[in-house]
This record gives sequence, C-alpha cells and structure tokens, in this order.
Amino acid sequence: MNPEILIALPLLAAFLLPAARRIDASVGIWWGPLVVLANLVIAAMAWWKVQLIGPQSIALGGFAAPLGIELRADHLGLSAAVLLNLAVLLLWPRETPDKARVSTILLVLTGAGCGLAMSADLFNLYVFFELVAVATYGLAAANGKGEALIASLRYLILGALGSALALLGIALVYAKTGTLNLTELGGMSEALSGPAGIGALVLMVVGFGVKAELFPLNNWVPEVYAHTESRVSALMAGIISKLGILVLLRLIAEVFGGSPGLEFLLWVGVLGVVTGELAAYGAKDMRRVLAYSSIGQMGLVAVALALGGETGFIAALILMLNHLLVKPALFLIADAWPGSLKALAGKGRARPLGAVLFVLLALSLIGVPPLPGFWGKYLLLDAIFTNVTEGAGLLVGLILAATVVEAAYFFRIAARLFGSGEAAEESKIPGLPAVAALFVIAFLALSVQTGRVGDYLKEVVHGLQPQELRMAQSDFPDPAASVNGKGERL
Amino acid sequence: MDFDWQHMLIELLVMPTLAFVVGLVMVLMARRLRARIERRVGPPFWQPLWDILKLYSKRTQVSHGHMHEISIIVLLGGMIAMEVFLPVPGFDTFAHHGDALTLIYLMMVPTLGMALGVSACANPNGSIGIARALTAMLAYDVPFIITVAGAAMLYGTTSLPEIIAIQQQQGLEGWGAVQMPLLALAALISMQAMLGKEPFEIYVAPAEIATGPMTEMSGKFLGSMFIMQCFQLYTVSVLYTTLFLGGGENWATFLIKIFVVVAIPMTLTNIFPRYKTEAVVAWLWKWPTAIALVGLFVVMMR
Amino acid sequence: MNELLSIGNLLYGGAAGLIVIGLFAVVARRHLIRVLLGVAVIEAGVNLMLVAAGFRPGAAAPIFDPQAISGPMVDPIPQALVLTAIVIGVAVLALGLTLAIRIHRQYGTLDTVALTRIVNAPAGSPESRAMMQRGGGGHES
Amino acid sequence: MIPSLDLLLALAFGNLGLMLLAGRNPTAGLLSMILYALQGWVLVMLMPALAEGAASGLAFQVFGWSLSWELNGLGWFFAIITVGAAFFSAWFAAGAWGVQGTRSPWAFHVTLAANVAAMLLLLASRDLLTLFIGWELVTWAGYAMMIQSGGPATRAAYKYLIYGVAGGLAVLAAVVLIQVQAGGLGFAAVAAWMPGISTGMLWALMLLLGVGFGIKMAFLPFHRWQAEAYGESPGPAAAFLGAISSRMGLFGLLILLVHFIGLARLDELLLPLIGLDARILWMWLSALTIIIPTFIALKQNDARMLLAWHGIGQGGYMLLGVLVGSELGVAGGLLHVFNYATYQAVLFLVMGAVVYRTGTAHLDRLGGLITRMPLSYVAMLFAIIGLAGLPPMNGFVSKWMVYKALLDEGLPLLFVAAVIGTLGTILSVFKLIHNVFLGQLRVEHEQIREVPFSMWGPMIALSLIVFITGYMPGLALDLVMVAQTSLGFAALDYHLGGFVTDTGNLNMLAVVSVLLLGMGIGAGIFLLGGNKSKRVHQLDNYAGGHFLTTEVRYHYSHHFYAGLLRLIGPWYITLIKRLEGGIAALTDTLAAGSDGLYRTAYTPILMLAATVLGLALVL
Amino acid sequence: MRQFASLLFLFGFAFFLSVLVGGLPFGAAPMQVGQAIVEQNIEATGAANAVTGVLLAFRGMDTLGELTILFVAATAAGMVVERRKHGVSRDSVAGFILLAGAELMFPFLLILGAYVILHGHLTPGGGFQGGAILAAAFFVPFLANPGRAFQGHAMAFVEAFAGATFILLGIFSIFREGDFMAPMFLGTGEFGQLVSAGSLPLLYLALGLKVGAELGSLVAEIAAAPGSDDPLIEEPQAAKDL
Repeated sequence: MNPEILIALPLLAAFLLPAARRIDASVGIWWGPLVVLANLVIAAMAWWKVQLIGPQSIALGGFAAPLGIELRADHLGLSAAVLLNLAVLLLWPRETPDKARVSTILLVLTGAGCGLAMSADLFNLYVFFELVAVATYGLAAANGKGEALIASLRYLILGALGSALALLGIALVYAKTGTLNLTELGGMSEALSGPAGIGALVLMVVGFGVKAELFPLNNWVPEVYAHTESRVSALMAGIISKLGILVLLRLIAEVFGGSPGLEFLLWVGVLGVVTGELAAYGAKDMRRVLAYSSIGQMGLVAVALALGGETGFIAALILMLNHLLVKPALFLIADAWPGSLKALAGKGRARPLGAVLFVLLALSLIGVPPLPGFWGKYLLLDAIFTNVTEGAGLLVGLILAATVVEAAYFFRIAARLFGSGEAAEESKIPGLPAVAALFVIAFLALSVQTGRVGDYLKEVVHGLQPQELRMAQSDFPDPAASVNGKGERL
Repeated sequence: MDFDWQHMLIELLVMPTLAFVVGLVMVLMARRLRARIERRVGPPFWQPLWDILKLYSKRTQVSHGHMHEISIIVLLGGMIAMEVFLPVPGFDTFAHHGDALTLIYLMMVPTLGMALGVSACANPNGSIGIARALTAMLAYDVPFIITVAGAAMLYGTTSLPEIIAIQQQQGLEGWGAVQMPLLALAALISMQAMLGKEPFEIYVAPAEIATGPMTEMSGKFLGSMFIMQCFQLYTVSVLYTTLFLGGGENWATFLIKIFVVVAIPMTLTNIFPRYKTEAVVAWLWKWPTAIALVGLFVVMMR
Repeated sequence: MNELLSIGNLLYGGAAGLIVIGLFAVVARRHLIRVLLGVAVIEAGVNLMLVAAGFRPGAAAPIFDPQAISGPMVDPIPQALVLTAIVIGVAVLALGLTLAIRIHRQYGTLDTVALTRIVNAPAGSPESRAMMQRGGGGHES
Repeated sequence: MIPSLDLLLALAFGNLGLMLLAGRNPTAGLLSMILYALQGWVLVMLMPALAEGAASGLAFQVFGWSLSWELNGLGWFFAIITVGAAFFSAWFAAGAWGVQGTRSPWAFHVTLAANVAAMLLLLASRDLLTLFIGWELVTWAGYAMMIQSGGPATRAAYKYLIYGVAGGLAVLAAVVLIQVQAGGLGFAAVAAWMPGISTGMLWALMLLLGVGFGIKMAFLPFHRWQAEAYGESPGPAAAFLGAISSRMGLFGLLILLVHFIGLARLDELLLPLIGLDARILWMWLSALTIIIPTFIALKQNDARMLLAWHGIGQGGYMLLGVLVGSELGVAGGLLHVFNYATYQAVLFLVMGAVVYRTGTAHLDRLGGLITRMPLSYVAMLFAIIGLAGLPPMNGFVSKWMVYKALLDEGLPLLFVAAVIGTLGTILSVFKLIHNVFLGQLRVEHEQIREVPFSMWGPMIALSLIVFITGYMPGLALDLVMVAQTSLGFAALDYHLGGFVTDTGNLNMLAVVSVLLLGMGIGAGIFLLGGNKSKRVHQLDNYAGGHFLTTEVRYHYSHHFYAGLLRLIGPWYITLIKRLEGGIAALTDTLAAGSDGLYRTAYTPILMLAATVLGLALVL
Repeated sequence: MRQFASLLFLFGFAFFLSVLVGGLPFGAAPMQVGQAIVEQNIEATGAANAVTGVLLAFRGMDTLGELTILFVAATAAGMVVERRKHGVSRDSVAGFILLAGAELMFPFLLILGAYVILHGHLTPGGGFQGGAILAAAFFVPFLANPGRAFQGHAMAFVEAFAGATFILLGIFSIFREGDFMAPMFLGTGEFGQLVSAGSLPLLYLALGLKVGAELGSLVAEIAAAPGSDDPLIEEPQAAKDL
C-alpha cells in the first residue's frame, strides 16, 4: 500500500459524505470513524513496511524530485501519520450539533495531516498546512457557542495573516533558489544564507508558528481551548499543534540547519516557556491553565528545535511525544472539574483515580525522573549546554525557573483537589473517561519503555538527514562527530 | 586504659569527702568575710557542718514526687562525679579520662538535675528562678568558653593534668594568669556569676521569687542544696587554679591558691546590689566577653 | 531615474506596498470586516510578489502555440502556485466573513475590543451573557 | 538468600507494594516492622562486603546512559539510620496510634515505605544521574508523607515542594553541565575530572549543587520550609522525617564537598574580594546554621515547631565536623548524624504520644504530665539530655569530638559559635520538658493515662540506645568508621569507651560509671541520711500566703525566659522571610502581566512586532 | 499608544521588506525547475498551457489540496451559518429590470463557464476560473432576488461526484501509470486541439464542476440563512439538512 493512499482515501470519503448523508441520515455518525480506522490500518502497514526496508521517497505523478512533488515516507512522517489517525479516532467529538459536517472536516483534517507529515515539498507543505488550519478554524467553531465563534474568527485572522507571511517567505525562497523541493533546498545553503534566506526563515517561522503555538502568535490558544468541547481541545492541543512543529522540524532539519535565523526561534521559544508558565500560574480556571501549560511545553519544543543537532531533535521529539500523550488525558480528566479553580476544593475525592492520574501526568510535564518528561528536559538541557556558547546559563535559568512555576501551579491545583472542602459526592467509581484511560496506558507504556523508544527516535532523527545529500552547512554539527565526541554516550 | 580498680575506688571515696571538707571551710570563710565587712564576729568554725546536719535530721520535709527526690540524687551524684575528675595534687588518675570540655559539661549536669527537681515541685517561683538561672548560665558561659578556648590554644591540649604539668614546668611565668592576663580576668568575672554571687544572684532573689529554686526545698532537700554549694565553691576554684594558677604542686600551695581564688568573689559579693536578668545577660555579653575576645586574639597572635 | 522605475522595482515595490497597506488595515483597525479586507489585500500583495518572482524579460506566456515563434518562456510554476494561493485566500476569506456575519447577528458588534472581552470573560460570567442580550435587534434573549 | 543490594531493594519495594495493597488492615504495621527489621539485617550482613562495593544487578540503558546502583560505605551508613528510623516509627504506628491517632494509617505506611525505598535508591546511586533520580524521588516521597494529614500541613508541604523542586532543578542543571563537560557521570570519573576544571566552573558547580543539596538539608538561607513541614506532620512521620530525611541533603553535600571537590581544593578556592577560602565560608555557614535556628527554636511555643527548628540547627554540627577535615572531626560529624537521628526520633515520638493523649502540642496548654505519663517523661528526659549534649548521653560524645577537632585545628571562634549553639539548645530543651511534663497538671488532663506499650515501647528502646551509645560510643563508631573510610579519610583509633589523643582524651566508660557511682553515693547520703519525707499534692505549694485553687492557673510556662527574649528580641531579623515574600509577590505580578498579555485584543500587532524584531535580531 | 506602536512596527516591516526584496535578482529568475518543466511539458503532459501542465500533472497534489480547502471552507461556513425558520420569507427588493436581466444572464454565464473549463489545457484559464464563473451564474439571480427558494440538492450530488471523480482518476492512474495523479491516455488526439493532453481535461472538468457546485452550495447556505435583522434563533442548529 503506497502512502499517498493515506491522503487520497480520507479526502475521497470527505467529498462523498455530504451526498451520502442525503441518502441515509445516519451516515454522519459511522462514516467518519470507519474511514479513519481504515486509514489507520493503512498507515500502520506503511509504517511497518518502512521499518523493514527503510525510508522511501515517492515521486507524485511520476515526476522525479525537483520537478514534481516528493513524498518522503520515512520514520518521522509515517509515525506522525499513525499517531494522527489514532488521536483523531480516539478523540472524535461527540457534543457537536452538526455531526455530518464535523465528520467531513475531521476526515479532511486526517488526510491533510498525513500529507503534511510526509510531504517534502515546501509549497505542498504550505498547502496542507493551510488545509489543516482551515479545518481547525471549522473545528473551533464546531459547537456553535457565541464565544467559540469569536475565538475561531480571531484565530482565523491570526492564521490568515500568518499564512500570508509564510507564503511571502516561500516566495522569497523560490525567487532566490528557483526550486521548492526540501532536499534540493538543503543543498543550496549558500544561496539561502543571504538576507533573503534568513528573512524567509523568520517569516516562515512566524507563519507556521501560529499553529505551533509559538510565543507572540498564540493568543488564540487560551480563547479557543477554553470554549471548545474538551475532546476537540484535546485533539488540537494533542496532535494538531504537533503538526505545526513538524513543519518547522522538517524545515530546520533539512534546509535551515545552522542558519542564524534560528536564534529568533530560540528566543521565541524561551519567551513562550516563561510567559506560558507564568500565565498559567495566574490563570483562574482549569481550561486556561491547561492551555497555557501547552504553550509552555511548545515553547520548550521550539527551543529544542532551534538548538538543532542530534540531541536537540531527539529532545524535541520526546517532549512532543510526552505532551501528545499527557495533554489530551489532562483535558479529558479536567472535564470533570469545570469552572474556576476555587471551586475545586475537595473535588479530588469525588473522582479519586482521576485526581491521582492528574498528579501523575503533571509530574511528567514537570519532568520528574522516571517519567518520559524528565528525559526530554534532560536532553534539552544537554543540547543547550553543548550548542549554546554564550548565554547558556541565562537560558537554562529561565527554563528551570519556569519549571518551578509550573510545579507551583500544578500542585496548587493538586492541593485543592485533595484538600478539605465539601466533596460533591463521595462516589467510589474511578470516574475516568475510557479514552483518557487509553492515553494514560500509552503514557505508562512509554515511561516503562523509554529506552527502546529512545533508540527508535535516534533512528527517526537519522532518517531526517538524508545521507546521500550531504548537509551543506558545515557548521551543522555532524551527527557522527557529536556522537563519539561524547565518549561512551552513543 | 588500664583500670587499676582499687586505686580508682580509693579516689572515688577520698576526693569527694576532701572536696566536701574544703568546701565547708570555704563556706565558713565566706560567711566570716561577710561578717568582718559588716563588723561582726561571724559564725563559729563548725557552723556550716552543723547547719547541714540539722537540716538532715529534720523530721518533716515536703516532697513533690519521685522526680523531686531523684533530681536531688542526680544533683549530688553530678557534683561527686565532678570532684573525681578534678586534678588534685596526688590523685589525678581519673582526670586523664576526661578533659576540660568534659568538665564544663559535667558542671551542667547538676544544674540541670536541680532545675528538673525544682520544676517537678510545680511552684512558679521555682520555675521563674530556674528560667533566670539558665539565662544567667547562658550569659556567663559565653566568656567562660572563650577563656577555655584561649587556654586550649595556649597550651595546645585540653587535658587538665597536662595543662598543670606545662605550667609547673615553666615556673611562675608559666602560669596561665601571667601568660594570658585578660583571659584570667574574664574567667574571674564569669566565675563570679557561676557561683551565683551578688551582682549576678538574681535567680535566688529572696524578695521577689521567694529564693527562687529553693522555695520548695525543706529539710534534707535544703541540706543537699547546701552540700551542692560547698562542692560548687570547691570545683570552680580548683578549675580556675588549674587553668590559670598552675594547679597545686603540693597540698599547701594548692589550698592557699584555691582559698585566695574563692576569697575574691566572696569579697566582691558583699558590695554589689543585684542585676535584673536581662541586665546580667547584657553586661556579661558586653564587658567580659570583649575582654575575653581580646585575650583570645592576643593568644592567637602568639 | 529610469533604473529606479524599472519593471522589477515597480512590481516588487507595488507588491511590498500592497502588503504594508494590508498590514496597516489588519493592525490598526478595530472593525473585523476591515481587518479581513486587510488580510485579503496582504494576500494579493504576496501573490503579486510570487508571480513577479517568475518573470523573465522578453519571455512569452507559457502557452505552447504551434504557430507562434518559440522564444524563451516565463517560469510557469509561480503562476500555478499563485492560482492555488488565490483559491486558499478566497476560502479563508469566505469562512471568515461567514463567521463575522454570525457574530454580528449574535452580539450586534464587530469591534475587536468588545469581542475580546466577551471571549476572555471567565466562563459563564454575567459579562458574556450581558453582551448576548445587547445583540442586534430588540429580541428576547 | 545471600544478602545483596538487590535483596535490599527488593525488600524495600516489596514493602511498598505490600503497604499499597494491605495498608488498611491493622496488622500492616507489624508487617512493615518485620520488613524493616529484615532490611536492617540485610544491611548488617552487607557490612563486610562493602570494601569492594555491593553492586546491584539491575541496570537500565536509556539514551545511551547506563543507570546502575551500588552501595558504598557512606550510603550504607545512612541506609542503616534510615531503616532504623523507619523501624521505630513503624513500630510506633503499628499499635493504637494507627487506629485512633491518624486519619488514615494506610497513607502513613505507604508513604513511609515509599520514603525508605526512595532513600535507599538515592544512597545506592553510583553516578550523578541515578543520584538525581533518587533525589527527586525522595523529594516527592517526602511531599507525599507531609500532606497525608491535611490541614495546615498541606500549606507547609506546598512551600516545601517549591523549595524541593527548585533545589532539584539546580542539581539537574549541574548534572547536565558535568555530563556535557566531563562526558561521563560516574562518581569516579567526575572525581577524576574535577581537579582539571577552572575555578569559575568550580564555583558554578559548587553553587548549583550546594544550593540543591543545601535546600534539602535546610541550610541557612533555605531553612524557611523545614520547620512547618516536619512540625505539622503526624507523630511518627515527623520522627522519621526529622531523624533522617533532611540528612539526605548532607549525603549529597558530603559527596560534593569531600568526594568531588576535596577539602584541600576548598582551601585554595579563595572568595574574590574577602580573601576567605571556601572551606571557612562553608564552616561559618554551618556555624550560623547552628546558632540562628536554635535561638528561633527558643522562641517557639509549639513543641513540634521547637523540635523541628532544632533539627535545622543540629544539621550544622554535622557538616561543621566533617569540614574540619581531621579524622576526629569527620568521625564527630558522622557520629552526630547517628546520635541526632536517635534522640530526635524519640522527641518527636514523645510529642506524638502527648498529642495522642492530650490532642495538643502547644506549650502553653500542657504541663505536669509527668504524673500521668511517667514513661514518656523518662524517654523525653534521656532524649533532651542527648539533644543538649550532656555527658551520660550520646549527643555529648559527638559534640565533644566536633569541639575537640575545632580546637585541635586552631579554630577557636568556630568552637565558641558551636558551644553558643549548645547553650541555646540546653535552654530550649529545658523549656520543652518543663512546659510539657513538669509544673502544674491541668484540670483537663487529670484523666489521661500513659500511652499503650506499642507507643512507649519504641520510645524507651530508642532512649536506651541513646544512653548505651553514650555509655559505650565505640559501638556507634564502628558504623561511622565504615562511612569515614569510604569518604577517603583515615580511620580514627578509638576504643569502646572513647578516644586517646595526645591533646586530651575522653573515656565515656569512666565518666559515666563515675557519674553513676556518684549518684549511688548521693542516693546513699540522701535516702539514708534524712528521714522519711511527706508526699504532698501539687497544690500544697508555698505561694506567699495565697490560698491555691484549681481555677487559678498556677503554672509558669507562657513566655518562658521572658528576660532573655526581651533582650535578644530585636535580633530576630526576618530578612529571609521578607525575601521569600518578595519573590512570591514578584511571581504573582508577572503572572498577572503575562495573563493580561494573552487577553489583549490587538493580537496582530504582536505578530507584526515579532516579525520585525525577529528580522532585526537576525539580519 | 496602539496607533503609535502599529505605525512604528509597520515602518520597521516596510524597511525590512525592502531590504529582503532588494536582494532578489529580478528578471533573472533562476528557473532551475521552471526551465526543465517548460522543455518536458509537451511530451510529459501534452497540455498546450504549461501552467495547467504544472497544476494538474507536475504538482497535482497541490491542486487536490487546494480543492479540498475550498470544500472544507464551504462545509465550515455551512456549519456556522444559521438555519432560517421556514415560512419567514424575505421580500425581494430588486426592480424589474434587475430581475429580468439576472434571469437572462444565467444561461450565458453557464456557457462561458463551460467553455473556460473545457479549454483549460489550451488557453489560460481552467477549472478554478471556469468554476467561479459557473458559481457566478447562480450568484447573480440570488443577489437580485434573495427571497427565492433555492434548490440545493442537485448541487450537492454534482459536487460530491465531481470531487470523487477527481480523486478516483488519481487513484486509477496508480494502477495504470504506477503513480498517483500521473497523466494518462497521452496518445489520444493531437496536440493543440480540444481533445488532447490525455486525462488533464477530464481532471479539469471534474475540478471545475466541483468548484462551481461548491460555491453554488455556499450561496444556497447563505440564501437559507436569516437576514441580519431576523430574530435570533435560540435552539441549537441540530438537524442541519439542506
């Protein structure tokens, strides 16, 4: 099964859904999940094939790389596709009034997501990115509430402005190099090292940053997550923000390796972490806390990306994976405690298992050793100390101070949950939504198997830098060098 | 450490009785001195002994529970143990097993015992007295510790017999008082407070808190207190002579020295009124501590 | 002077001007429709720049005409990209305007500051419901 | 079942699992006691094998780093104390206290087992990464233990958590810095690499690791959290935490200052402007840690707070002793860890018993309990003599060693500072025993009875240990020597009774036996000499002719040491407290600011600003 | 303050934009890929119009993505727009000439749209432009007379099948040519005539119909939506059938 089916099948189903809905009204319910399930199976098979015979490069339309669009079916792309399909399947919204249209949007979202994960063509990335963005605008406005509509519109304006700037960046790149294929662009670093190239990178970072919740561009995050259905915000925070980061990862890994433009991303990331955690400390209700905390985590990932190098990428991937598993579960668990944080007193006893899991997942976000979050943060600090020459102390200081603030607000909530106060009902049922349980089980599996997952991530990162096209930037730390330079590390 | 038992046992019995007798004479001297200053004759020679015997032969005395009695036993036991460790010409085998630091802490055991006993009889006057006594102890122990530190620095050792040996081997100018005059002076002042003599005698103030700790003591309890006073006079004077006056080559000079040492606070006590508690602390932490610190600095410089 | 007014500077200058004007509308104006229009102007500017990137002096449009002389041709790719970008712009704009219509009907206003206050008001606070009643036309809430 | 580190860890985690499942039924306490005893036995059997290090089988490969555990002498010494303290607190909680004394015995047993397991992991770490993992687990296990009783404890635990997380992250930063610079993380590799680094890097590492470990040990600038955190925990939990939990910080500091940097290097490390070398700086810091908390303890009027503040104070002795550098000093510091653990545990257990019976630990609302709870009184008497460091008890031996070492190394001012700390301790412990057990018995405490055997048993046992190790310090010194040699110092020549050094020796056998004989003679004089004395009721007291009744509160305990406190009152500067408040206020304002930033209506401006600034930064 | 900040940043942005744009080589487009495409276009795609060749053959996936964006936007808009209560008719405001003219325009617009779509591979224009014209055919009468009921059912079916054919053609090309959306039947017809460039015209036809139907259904949605002064509809828009 070649991977482009992953894109075509959901889109085909999406196109047919409105018509099918007229024939049989119940189609809106089962059509979407069924197709996504099929898509998941295909993605898993494709992923397994890649495990066996290594990454493939597919030329769409039969035209070789620089001419046509190249899809890269490598570890990163396909595992992202599998995770996306899984997440969409598990977090299928229930309370939206118009089920059929939401299913269409989700189908398109899945198709576009898979395309985004695998595409290796700059403009194609932009088109799929825009497709995912429009789908998310639709999702944000799905439940029809007044505030959700406003949030969606404000998000649309930010997104549209961002995409215009990104397109401007792509125009600059194309004007400078004449090609759009990432591997080709990778080879033209001296053309891109001029002001136009760096300017293009900054514009693209701003453009794609809106979706990736980077610092100045993420005002929409608290508004949208606060007013959508918990499953939708779980889906968006969980996997869709990762797609934005995925685009940046591909760009940085293959094209803009060591370019000075990354310093912009670095400081945007750090500011994102600091303001995200501080805002979460100041937030009044649970949803906003979780929204701000995901801004903070995405900031961390941005810092890891900006540092580049093999440790930087692995750190980014682990932090993303950890956040992907933890945040949806937190959103679903927090669904039981709506409203302001003050009203939380004693609620922990109402859903004891939910409260305990909330604490466990918060621990992983903070980075407490045995849990995967810790390894992500450890590698991030390692990358900072290796790659950043001056100002490393300040950077680490800011990040760690933000982590302390993070621990402060998470455990202020935990103290309220387990504290005294009229527990609504002393029900002994664990009261944990089934889907959240699935995410938690995946999380526990990850924390047990961190070693094996770590090795797989190393392979993913190796897959990112196609060996046959040597990295143009000399100062891009040659993965082999940084490995044995560290003694017995790898 | 070879324990020659029989020598130990002899010392254990002889030294406390010796200390008791000398202590009685010291108490007598103190009362005689006070009498002379007040131009009167003063009590006969055996008076202190008769007082104690009278108290012990009393029929009715009040006890406030087991802890009250046990604390008196601890008091006496602590005092006796202290005497054994004091280096006295002729008998100092035990002195080798403990040193100056041990002695300082051993001195606190009887004080703590008395404190527990007095509190056990649940009389607020007693408790207030003990609180003042411990505050005074905190006050006078600071300069005293500095002098001990100075001595340790000067002699390089804290074992009392060796300190005596070092001082005697250099003759008169080897004495502590000569080597470190300031520390000797500071030690003298803190000794005054240690004995609870006049300017620092707040914790037994009869007018305010009915003699403080001694309020509930009657009969043999009060008798034991008197015994404690004898031992205390003896111990403090012997410790002072050991550290600063070269200890006793033979009994004659040793007795003269300790009587002179005791005479000084006894005379001073009669001419001073009584400090308030915080005044005691403030004064002791100001002047004697300053003198001691300068003395220590001088010793350190050498 | 003529070097300054050469086709290249004119085109790129025009595109940049469009972008700046659009940005001004988006950044400085409070009414949402104006903001959306600003976005449209920016996208027009960017598209113009993209097309200008493919221009070659003296080259013909990329249509193969058996009769016409076969001279150098302009780069077809930017034109294809622009086609796609225009459609994306249209789609986003359509969705934005629909949302704007719905919000206007519900809240009676399209002023960014007022709307932000509604969105950021703590959940279920009286403030957001008050805004609801104040919505357009005298209708019961 | 050959005794090995794996068996030890298996027992510890087995106990944790067992408590998780069977924590609720009454026999759980007994079960955990047996398991702790077993762990103690395994540790003792491990002692001979320590020379070449008792390695453990389990090892993980994560991201190219191998995690493995091995118990060395120092870790073994702390492990013995941890397991011992756990045994006695489990024994205390096993009986009646478990039923009525606490809201949920399950929570206590689980958190105790978790703490022991986490501490064993920390103590058996072989490289900095496992050390850090163990460190975080200990922090979180301590948090869990503190919040089990709810109420004010959660607030104190929250403050502890913030300090703990900040400390942990400082250690993490240092670990990563070492990882990047030195390449490897094993203790030996790092110790070998340390001499080569520049002084700037050394200062950075010492600062980071010193702050991280210092927070856990409640070293002076970071001592704010420990008093409430340990004081508010329930009886046996406080006993365990007080006895050993903050000593994990000392374990870390010892590894940092002695094993990595080495005392010689500390001497050369001069402070830029004052010219004071780092070792003296650390010693003065520990001396201040002795004095200031002790005098704060003097002011407390809740017994458990008083004890907790002493916990901070006594920590200073341990590090001061080790930093002196001479065999006597190091042995004194390490022995003080053991001694302190014993009598601090007794004190907290006694207060646990008092709270169990009277419901309060406030010094103004207690008094005269000696008549009702004699056994607890005896236990507390032994313990306060130990805490004050007076002869018959073991506290005196370790303090004597520290003082002797200070004098021998020619540091009189530090000696004076340490003794001032002891004097303050004597005053405050007397206030403790006087306000709780002596003085007038209150009307409401007339009916209370002594606590059952399950509670006074551990107390008396521990106080006997305090006396016996005081009488024959050689026993405890055997343990200390294992740790001392593993730290790289020469072993001290000692005998059962004490030491013979050329500058003055101590023979506790002689001192204590003379004391006992003296008491025998005193008893002879007192009991035989005088006549029978009449037992009198507590109200039959001389009150200056005033007739005593029960309504009149006739017990002096409020504002004890009034004179002294009036004098030193102004010295209590709350600098650190204001600093802490300032940081909290700053965080709140920043939080409100950034929350406001996200609520701004003009989001496009932010995007535009970001682009322009980004371009400016980069081009 | 806000005005000042925005102006300040605008000038900054303008300055940097000019710096960036200044650096671009105008007129000397590297055309690294463009030149190769221009040369291979005829034998690879058979389309006279190279842009169509790029759009449908070389970069087929972009076009598919773009098509879907329009589809998603229309669906999302449909979800957001409210349903008007039946029976609340809106009076028509246009005069007679406008009404008659609109009715008259309808067939011509359809023909023009069809022409533009069918000649996509020969002349500039193609699926999107033709589709837009088709949609305009439906817009004009609606603008003239908003009240008129609008029959959307046929539209949805056309839209669905057009989109489906587009993708099915792509998938079919996997079996025939081995790659997704590869151009097929290149041999038929001769270059430059209506019947040429193999499967491209079919793709463009499907695309054009899809775009036209989509925008048409968008019109139907808006037609069914209440006017801006109609009463607010409170109950949630659950059963949204067209």
